[in-house]
Amino acid sequence: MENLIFLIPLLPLLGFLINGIFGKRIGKSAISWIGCSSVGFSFIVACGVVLDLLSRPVDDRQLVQVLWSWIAVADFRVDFAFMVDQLSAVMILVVTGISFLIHIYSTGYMHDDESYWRFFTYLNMFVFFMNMLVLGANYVVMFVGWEGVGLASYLLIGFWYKGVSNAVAGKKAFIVNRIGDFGFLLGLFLMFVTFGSLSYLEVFPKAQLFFEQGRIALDSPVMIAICILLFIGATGKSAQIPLYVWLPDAMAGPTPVSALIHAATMVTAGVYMVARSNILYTLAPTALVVLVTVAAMTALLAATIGILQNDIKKVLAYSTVSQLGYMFIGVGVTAYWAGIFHLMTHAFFKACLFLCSGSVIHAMGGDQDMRNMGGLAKKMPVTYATMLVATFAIAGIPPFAGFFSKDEILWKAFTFPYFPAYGKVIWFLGTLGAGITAFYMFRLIFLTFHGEFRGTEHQRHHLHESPVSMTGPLVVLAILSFFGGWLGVSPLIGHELGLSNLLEHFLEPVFEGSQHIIASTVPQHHYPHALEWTLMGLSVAVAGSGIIGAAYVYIRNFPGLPARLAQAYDLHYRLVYNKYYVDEVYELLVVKPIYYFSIFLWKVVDVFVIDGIGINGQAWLVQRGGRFAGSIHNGQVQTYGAFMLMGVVAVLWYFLGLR
Amino acid sequence: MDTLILTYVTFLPLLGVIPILFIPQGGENGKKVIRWISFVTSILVFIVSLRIYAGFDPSLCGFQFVERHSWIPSYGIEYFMGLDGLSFWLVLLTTFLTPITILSTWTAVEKRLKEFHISILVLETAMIGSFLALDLFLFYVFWELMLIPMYLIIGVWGGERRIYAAIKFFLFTAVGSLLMLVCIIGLVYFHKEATGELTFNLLNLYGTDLPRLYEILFFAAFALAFAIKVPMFPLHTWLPDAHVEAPTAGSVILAGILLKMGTYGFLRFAMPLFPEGSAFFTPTIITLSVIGIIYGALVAMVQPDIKKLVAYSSVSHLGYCMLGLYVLTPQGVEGSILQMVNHGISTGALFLLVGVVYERRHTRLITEYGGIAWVMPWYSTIFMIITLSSIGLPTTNGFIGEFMILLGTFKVNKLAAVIAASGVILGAVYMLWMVQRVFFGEVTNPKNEHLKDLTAREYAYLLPLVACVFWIGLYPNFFLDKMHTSVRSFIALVETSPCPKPCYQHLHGSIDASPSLKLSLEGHHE
Amino acid sequence: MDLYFWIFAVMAVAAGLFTISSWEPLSSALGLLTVFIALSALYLHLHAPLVAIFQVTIYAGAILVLIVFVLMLLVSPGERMRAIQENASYRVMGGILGLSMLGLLAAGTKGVSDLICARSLPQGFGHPSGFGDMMFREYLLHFEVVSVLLLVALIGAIYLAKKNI
Amino acid sequence: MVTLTHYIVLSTILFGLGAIGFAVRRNAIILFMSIELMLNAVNLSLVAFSRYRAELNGQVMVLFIYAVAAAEVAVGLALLISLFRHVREVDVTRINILKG
Amino acid sequence: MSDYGYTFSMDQLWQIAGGQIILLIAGLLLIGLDLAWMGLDSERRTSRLGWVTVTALFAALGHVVYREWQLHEVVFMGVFSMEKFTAFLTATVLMAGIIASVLSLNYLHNNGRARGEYYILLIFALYGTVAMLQSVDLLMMFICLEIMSIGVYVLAAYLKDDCRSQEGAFKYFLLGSFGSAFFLFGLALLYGLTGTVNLTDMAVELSRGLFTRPEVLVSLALLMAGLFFKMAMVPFHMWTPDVYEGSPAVVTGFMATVVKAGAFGVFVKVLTVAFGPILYESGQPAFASTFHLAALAAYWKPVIWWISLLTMFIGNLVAVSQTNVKRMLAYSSIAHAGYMALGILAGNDEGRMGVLFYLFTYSLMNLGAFGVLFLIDGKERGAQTLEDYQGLGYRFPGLSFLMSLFLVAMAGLPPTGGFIAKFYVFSAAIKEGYLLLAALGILTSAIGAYYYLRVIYMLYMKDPVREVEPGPAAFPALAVLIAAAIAIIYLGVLPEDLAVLADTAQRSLALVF
Repeated sequence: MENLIFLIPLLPLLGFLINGIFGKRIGKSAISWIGCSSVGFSFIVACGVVLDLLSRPVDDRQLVQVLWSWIAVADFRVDFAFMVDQLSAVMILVVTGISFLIHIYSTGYMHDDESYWRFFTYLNMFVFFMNMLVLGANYVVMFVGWEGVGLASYLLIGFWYKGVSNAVAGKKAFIVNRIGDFGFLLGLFLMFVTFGSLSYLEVFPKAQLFFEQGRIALDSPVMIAICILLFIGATGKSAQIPLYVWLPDAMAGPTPVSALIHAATMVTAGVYMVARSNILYTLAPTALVVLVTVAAMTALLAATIGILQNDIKKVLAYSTVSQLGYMFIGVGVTAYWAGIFHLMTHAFFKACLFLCSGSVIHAMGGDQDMRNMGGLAKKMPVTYATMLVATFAIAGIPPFAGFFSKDEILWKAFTFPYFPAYGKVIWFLGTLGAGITAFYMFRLIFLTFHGEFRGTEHQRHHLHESPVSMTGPLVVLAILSFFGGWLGVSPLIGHELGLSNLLEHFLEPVFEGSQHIIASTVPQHHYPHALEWTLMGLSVAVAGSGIIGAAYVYIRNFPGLPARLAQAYDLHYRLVYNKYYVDEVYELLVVKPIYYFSIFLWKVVDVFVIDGIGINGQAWLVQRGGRFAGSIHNGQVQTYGAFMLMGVVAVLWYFLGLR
Repeated sequence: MDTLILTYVTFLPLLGVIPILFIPQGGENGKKVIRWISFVTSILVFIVSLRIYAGFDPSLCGFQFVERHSWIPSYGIEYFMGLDGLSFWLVLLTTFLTPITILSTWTAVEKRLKEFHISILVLETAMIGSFLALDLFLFYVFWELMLIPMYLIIGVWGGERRIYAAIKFFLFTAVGSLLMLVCIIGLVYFHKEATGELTFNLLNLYGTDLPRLYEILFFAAFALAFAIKVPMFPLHTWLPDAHVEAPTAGSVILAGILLKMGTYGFLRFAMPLFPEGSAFFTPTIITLSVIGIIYGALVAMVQPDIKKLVAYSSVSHLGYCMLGLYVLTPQGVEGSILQMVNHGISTGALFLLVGVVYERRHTRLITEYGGIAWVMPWYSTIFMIITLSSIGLPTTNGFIGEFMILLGTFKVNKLAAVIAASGVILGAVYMLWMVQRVFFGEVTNPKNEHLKDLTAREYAYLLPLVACVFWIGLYPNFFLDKMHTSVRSFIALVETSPCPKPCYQHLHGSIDASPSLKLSLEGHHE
Repeated sequence: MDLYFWIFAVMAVAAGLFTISSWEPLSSALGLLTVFIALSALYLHLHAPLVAIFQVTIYAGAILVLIVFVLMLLVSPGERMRAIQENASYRVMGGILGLSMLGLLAAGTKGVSDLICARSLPQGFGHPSGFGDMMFREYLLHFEVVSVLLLVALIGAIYLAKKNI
Repeated sequence: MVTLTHYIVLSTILFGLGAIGFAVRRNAIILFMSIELMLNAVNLSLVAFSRYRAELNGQVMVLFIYAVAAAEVAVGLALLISLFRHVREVDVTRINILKG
Repeated sequence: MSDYGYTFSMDQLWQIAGGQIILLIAGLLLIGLDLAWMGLDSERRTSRLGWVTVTALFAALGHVVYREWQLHEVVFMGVFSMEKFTAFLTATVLMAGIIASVLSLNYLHNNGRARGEYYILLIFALYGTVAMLQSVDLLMMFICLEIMSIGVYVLAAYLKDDCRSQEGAFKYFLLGSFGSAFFLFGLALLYGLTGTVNLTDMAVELSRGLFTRPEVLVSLALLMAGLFFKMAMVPFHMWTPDVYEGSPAVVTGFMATVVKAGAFGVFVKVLTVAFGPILYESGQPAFASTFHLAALAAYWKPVIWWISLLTMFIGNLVAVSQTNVKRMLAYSSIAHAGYMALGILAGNDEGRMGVLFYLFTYSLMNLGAFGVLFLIDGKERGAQTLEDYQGLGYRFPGLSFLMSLFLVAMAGLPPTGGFIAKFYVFSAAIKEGYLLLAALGILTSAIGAYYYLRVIYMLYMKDPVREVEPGPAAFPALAVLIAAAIAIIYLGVLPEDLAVLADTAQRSLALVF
């Protein structure tokens, strides 16, 4: 099967090209067929490849396909090559699978859009690039996908480009991502300078080797720098502090896009990248601390913002940011597989949530404000049911998928091998965040589906359940959100239930090197099972109290409680309500200064100094000099004679040695 | 034919001038004939230049297709043309872009058509000649020959402040190149003093031992000439003016090819001739390049005029090229050469695209547009692709160039690489901001409501460029393969370490010493 | 004999000064005439009788008369007094420069007598016969060419001075 | 004892006076005269050299210089007359249409 | 010491000074013909005289090129010489004369002022120039200089109805006489010091030890001052713009080329032969001591260094602020003198060769430019300002193209002879190590490029502001201009032939005795 790997990205690419070039002429059904089938087949090929992978012995699970030598200059050689190993296998299944579902969903959701063809074109393009990202056998191919998905995201956010704000949001996403990519690029350069290659199969063994040979110490500055630079890339792509600001704005795009790109797949690229580079990160504990800190802060910050958002998609967006924080906590505490696990479950439930919200918005005729909703459960039962499942999953209620993955992460944070004490802090923050998550997610459910409908009459008439093409994927995703977590049940529970941790075992070879390094550098702690059980119970309790709190506030509809709270903590309220004014601060501290500085450079440095004084000044000098020298030629014979005499005197003066 | 191929390529455009001279341009018919002659000539040149491609052997070190005849023997001046991996793509770029340019002027230039096409063709000759000349004097002649046609193109067919721009262009370049002439002569006489041989032959002049002071001075003069052309940071102000005022074709040639003369000059002349001087100025040049990258991007950001924006973006892009050259790593240098080609294609295409709307609307102010994507979808698509190539999105050509340059830079100068890499961000900022304002949003200006999308002719000249964007982006090795050997020699030549000059020495030795060896060098491409 | 030199030298210089400083062009001309005569006297002293004669006949007799003639033709006697300021600064500068040139020239040539000591004169030095001999032998070509010069001057002068051409 | 130097210095003085006159006077005809003064200075030096070198050449040269002076004066005065017809002026400071 | 006798032989005279004699005879013939054709109306008579002049000039040129170039014995009576250096310059001057005469036919016709005196004076002025170039005797040089000058004074005043023409000529005359006086005083002192006026003898005499004397330096200074005036070097150049602007356009061209070529030729000859060590190169034992004159060259070189710098600078600088094209060209010709002076400064083979080459090309392009200028004029001063030139490029493509070409050549851009000429003189200077001067000088040529190009942009890039009616251009004039244009391009592409000739020519300087 390894010869067919290239088909996984190629098929969406073909879909992209066909739709892109002929889309305008071939009609909607053809477009949908092409769009969906290309991704569907890609999924099938991916399955085939993964099956092939599984059929191989554990130590031979690396399929590499070199398409062509891409850039080869002196010692720098990069192939256009794909690699499927356990990690990318998981990713590729998630990506193509969810993409396929969302494609199908989109045929319904976007049905009435006049740029239908364009939507599928972009969507296929996204899938193409995402496949490149996860399949790349080296960092440069990964970077192709990395930037490519950014492009697709840019185009899709600005899909309805007639609204300028949409276009602006798209641009913002791209540029913020570029800032991250800047770090990523530098990370690659430093990596190349350090290891002489950018290929996974060369860099990682070398890193391990260098470490074993003592050429690279644990926590050496170079490794810290590489890791942090790469992580800067990840903060852009995966919306971490300080570059998360684009993601909420990205909700300007069509909802399937939010589901696919800004929840399930693209934004998790950073997590994938860190997991992929696990050896490097393991070698740089300081970088891990930075990473974990940022992640925890993000998780908490985004969660708090999520509490007060009224736009249904914005709530989900902040929850995505927050959940990404969890994933980074996972990979940051060296529990790489847990991060990937959460990535996967999150993909299921968050896609489901978004698609549900899409379904709601569809029904509401495009209105996204939760204050106008309420009581939709009766009108849209499927949507409600699926969304509830996904919400339980995200809230971390067993046995939904999110519980397993989040709990694994929190536990691993608690037992952070490098800095156990700091791990406890992270655990605390994470647990707190989980509670807040449960609160605001149920706030969303309650506001949307419970109570009385608060929208206009027109909307009320319009309310309906979505077509099968939309609900179908919802159901599938809801199922996945329920069962998805069972693939990675932690040994503790697994032991009780008789389930083995399939995912961890599957992924183990990828992270083996890291485990070795950790084992060889830090003493192993053994924590009692009881502690783990306690913590688990604690986090479920926190989540449960979050739900109850939400129910208390929004179902009981405690008269004016939110308003009173808001008044009591006015400052905090406004701070949170306005997302901590982060956008404004960026505008004030970064965007405006650069803008005015540029104006200064243009008007003052360029036009005035260089051109005005430097160039035109010289021209002026020549002109004036010319006019002055011309004025000496005043038409008077005596003047002319005087100058001749001057010449003679000067020459005589010189000749007679009087100089 | 092969032995004279370079002469053919260089002077074929002039052959097209002759019939044009005798065609009256009065009627519509005459205009048509002139356009066709000029177009067919340039296509022919391109086809002939493909023969160069076919015969070029990248594994050979040194120059190929060498033509060498005595020209002004009393001064040791020769008609000496040759091609190696450094100039190979630039020549092809020239022959490739010229027909495209001519095609783009089909309807844009209506008045003084004859003079226009003559100028373009003469310019082509001069440009190709500059890339091929291996005799300093010959090079200088071609180099200066570029000035007048370009001066006319800007000044006659340009915009409102065309005269200011044309004169600025002319004087800027002239001042630099005149000083260079002085130093060329100085170098030649230093060489004569050392070896007793009066020659302008570049290869013989490589490795001339100069006193350190003169090495620095001469390099400074050469660098000034080339830096103006590039243009490097404080010497760049002619460029925006020239671009804004020049007609589309002028901008395309200017950005696409003429600017490469500067970087090529560094590559072929300034650096290898004066390695020590080059080393002395390396920090300065790297600093200026980096400043140029950032500065160009920042200033581009706030331009109200699309063309000016693209012009400033050229300052930024050429900053990368210079940076790549000066870090003297194989990646940097090859990236730089590739980036020259990329810039020719991308920025050339951008100017063509701006020309397309300019022809329809006669304005280039960003504020005049908005929502164009809705009216001209295909135009917008191509514009988008070229924009992406310009900001260096992977799979497009811009990425490869920038990536290699930055990588090469990072190896030797981390700080410069870090600052230069931030240009990547700014590039996205100014291009996308412009794209957003021009293409997105509602169509606010009623004049834009009925703009026609691209015509067949416009596709005809834009699509080849788009194809090149991806070709280079996806398979750069095709282009890089031709450079490896030459770049290696170049680096060896420029590095101030006392290592022997590997290739060139061998080559010119062989040309001088044994005719048979010379034949074998020239005749490798049977 | 020194006295002879000094008398005429002083006379020449004084007359020269007068020439260039007199307000009245006509008196300038008279000053110039005085210079000519003083010089001619010096020429006699320098054993150049022929030159002395020519000096009087050609210079004083022909050239100066011509000048005076034109003077009378063009300007009514008595130069009109005008503001002296016209172009004054350059003229002052010219005067100073002329003076300094004078000084430099004198300084430069003052040693000339060390270089050339007076030789005893051959018999009949300055006699017209020797003069003519040299003129038509060594300076034959010069003589011929001078005739062309005069011809050109003649044609030119006629062309210019004739009123209705 | 009067030496050659005396004559030469006298000659330079006259030459200088001529030059000064040329530089400071405004009447065109006086400029003429100044030039004549300079030529006479040259003549004096030639004759003096001729005497002290005991060669006739100097004297012969003086004769040629007379011819040149005559030719110059003829043409010069003709020019002046021709100019005078247009400008009615012999003050050279007023003859400056051409300048700059 | 050279062994010339004072024997006069007609045969030898014809051999060595045949060109002059042809001119002289032609001049006299013209006087006769002018009288003989009294019956014809002046227009026709003058044009016939013009053709006679052209024929005579061609004859003289032919004589110089085919006979005198091959001479073995080159000195006649110690006065005239015809070594190849002189022959080259004579040919250049005659060529310029031919161009000027042919253009004059058209010029006189356009201005409606046809008089026989014009050609008579022209041919005598040429005669003076040629004779001056041939002189190896300072006195003869001076006399011929005067012939040339007087001829040109009158030619400059040729437009008798035109106040400017008169004024220019008068100024020229006054300052010219003033300058001559310096030359003459220098001559007198030199005679007194060395006892000879022959350049070769003077060199030998000077090299015996005199060359360190202040008296010699003083006389050299005066001699140089006189020649600088004719060459229009700063600060002796002040007359140039006024005279060039005032004179009839063709005469201006004539002055700017013929007179300048004559002055430069003489200057090179005097400085290198009498005040430089070139005779030493001839290898004759008699001249062995002239080797020491190199020490004298060390005196005059710095002077030329400064003067050439000033000349290049002032000429170009002031030209920038001119609005009258003719006056602008006058300033530009000053600047060109500065460039040529570089070649003299270098004082090496390349330098002298460069000067010769430069003079040749300069004659072509300058006369060409003035030719086009008067054609555009119509009647003198009809259209000379930059404003008048606006938009002419499309109304009169031929003339405009020629003008542009000549200006581009003057600006020194390849592929024209102007570039090659500049290249030669600059490379000569650089060879001698005058790098700074070369750099400064070449920067001034950038200023030069500015104002030359300004004319071109007026022609092609501006719209006309007023109707300009060029004079009728006769075929001969056009043919001459086109030939000049072709020659300039040819020299730009294949300069070697002329350069070799010029090099041969300058090598012969060592033979002047």
